[in-house]
Amino acid sequence: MKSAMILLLARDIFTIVTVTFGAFFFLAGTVGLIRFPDTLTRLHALTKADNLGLGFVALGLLPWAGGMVALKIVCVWILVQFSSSTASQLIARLAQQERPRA
Amino acid sequence: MDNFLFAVAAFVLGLLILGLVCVLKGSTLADRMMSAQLLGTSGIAALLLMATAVSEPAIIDVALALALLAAFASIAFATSSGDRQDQE
Amino acid sequence: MTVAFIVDVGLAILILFVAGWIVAVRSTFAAVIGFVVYGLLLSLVWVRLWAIDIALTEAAIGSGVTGALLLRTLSRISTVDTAQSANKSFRLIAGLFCAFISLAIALVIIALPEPAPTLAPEASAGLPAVGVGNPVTAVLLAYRAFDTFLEKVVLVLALVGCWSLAADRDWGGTPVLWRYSDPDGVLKFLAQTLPPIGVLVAIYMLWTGADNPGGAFQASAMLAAMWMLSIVAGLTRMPRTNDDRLRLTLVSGASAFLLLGFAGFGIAGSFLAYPPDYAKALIVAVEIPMTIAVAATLVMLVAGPPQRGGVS
Amino acid sequence: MTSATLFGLCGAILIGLGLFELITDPHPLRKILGFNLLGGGVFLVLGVVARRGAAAGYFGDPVPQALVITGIVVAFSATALAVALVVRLSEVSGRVSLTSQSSEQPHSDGAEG
Repeated sequence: MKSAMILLLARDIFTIVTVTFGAFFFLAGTVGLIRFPDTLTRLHALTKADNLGLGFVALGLLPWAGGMVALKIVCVWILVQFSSSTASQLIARLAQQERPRA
Repeated sequence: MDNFLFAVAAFVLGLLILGLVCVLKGSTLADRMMSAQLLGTSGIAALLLMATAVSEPAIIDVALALALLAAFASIAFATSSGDRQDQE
Repeated sequence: MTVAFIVDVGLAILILFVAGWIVAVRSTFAAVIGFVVYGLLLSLVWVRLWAIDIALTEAAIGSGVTGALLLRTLSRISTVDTAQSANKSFRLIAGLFCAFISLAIALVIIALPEPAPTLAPEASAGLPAVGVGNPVTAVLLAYRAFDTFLEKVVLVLALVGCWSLAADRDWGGTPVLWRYSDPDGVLKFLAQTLPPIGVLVAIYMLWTGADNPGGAFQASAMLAAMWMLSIVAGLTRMPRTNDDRLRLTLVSGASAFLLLGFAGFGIAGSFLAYPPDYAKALIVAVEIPMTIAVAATLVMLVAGPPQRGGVS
Repeated sequence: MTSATLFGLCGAILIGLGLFELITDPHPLRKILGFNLLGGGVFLVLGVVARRGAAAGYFGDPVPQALVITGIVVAFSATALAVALVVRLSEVSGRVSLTSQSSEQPHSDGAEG
């Protein structure tokens, strides 16, 4: 009984810590997007929110999800990794083309 | 725990407003696309948080759909903008 | 006041902010980006209203397919505003009129009857006879199947209208999405990895739609997005609009529905009636061709009228 | 105030904003965006009606929900057709505007951006 309580408490603490970490990276990404001087550094800030922000949030939620659902959460994160890295490269190329005009 | 998850969702959505301001200020196409992408990721994170907070696993399917389609949308942005007749 | 309600207030403010921005911003390109964000926020609102089926549809259409349609359009027309914007007094009158409409609807919302009328018990009572667990799917494909059948016809008719806008020399030719040279091959890589996952997710959506939120339309939007991705990356060729196989695919959804409808006379006594024992099997059977047909229709609607290589 | 009422009021304002854009903006593509904004507001109002009808163990009335799904699909079809018309208009006439001013002065339109 007691060990079960400790496990539940540990799960709560784990979720609070990791999800807070994730929220912090979202904050960092947004601040970077607003404050950084040029497009490529802003892109760098953005990818932190994509990778680590969503990653930590997803990680923190995993203990609350049963088998299939946990798998889906991981899938969501992996999909975002795939697409955001591709989109980032396309955006960087666009920024490169845009710069002479700016 | 539910309240904590909702609070984080509210926080991420609050950051969304900041991101939107960035879209507003954004002078270049690339900046606007970056903001749009951040919005997509924040939306997905908010959905995951809400799904856990209200214990409704079907919401994760929405996040899954959004992950695929937001990717498609941002790629559509990036690839179609070079094909435009006028660049404002 | 709960934390959840604060999230709702934040969402409402955000969505009004984005809508106001779409109206106010000068650049049409920025307005289109705003519209995609609007779709994303709406799907969050649908989640908060516990309408997860709608959230899925909105995510698929609002931020995916409509975004692609508007972007494709921007690459075709000049967005430079040649017309003078309407004069001030006209804008003032229009603003007052719209504010009045909003106010009237807001009053109606506040005065909605209590307790609210609902058909949920009836929808729930019929579920065992239909055999599916998701009441929205039951409404779409059993109770009000006629509406859904007509919706498929509307999709095909919109495409016929769209194609008939082609120039004479292009009739029967190939529509064009947009071109991207893809110097790094990044897009090609994504177009090779993402579609298998997308197709899997679409099949899952279709399958789970019988008992959980999801369904045929969401699955077809997913398929459509994946097909467009591989067309833009140059992995698949856009079919010609006079291709018989394409045309058969486009009408197969509505035809399957119609066939099932007439079969209903024989097997259950009236149009679009299902025999109780096979209802679920028939619903899933008609959803499969429908999904493929709608996916093809969506892609062709986004691509617009044929643009080159007509038969003349 | 419940969340449903909140989003209902939000929908009412969206309808007004969309209508305003539809009436006042001369660019047809912007009119189409306005039409879709308006549509989103209408769907939201319907969604609120659905949410208030929660009963029988469901969180909403499935009938209006199904109506909204059909509505979203039909609105997309209408948008696609309208967009095709706009593109055709600009191909044929070389300009994209629907104001009466520009048709009264056929020689001066498209002069400045």
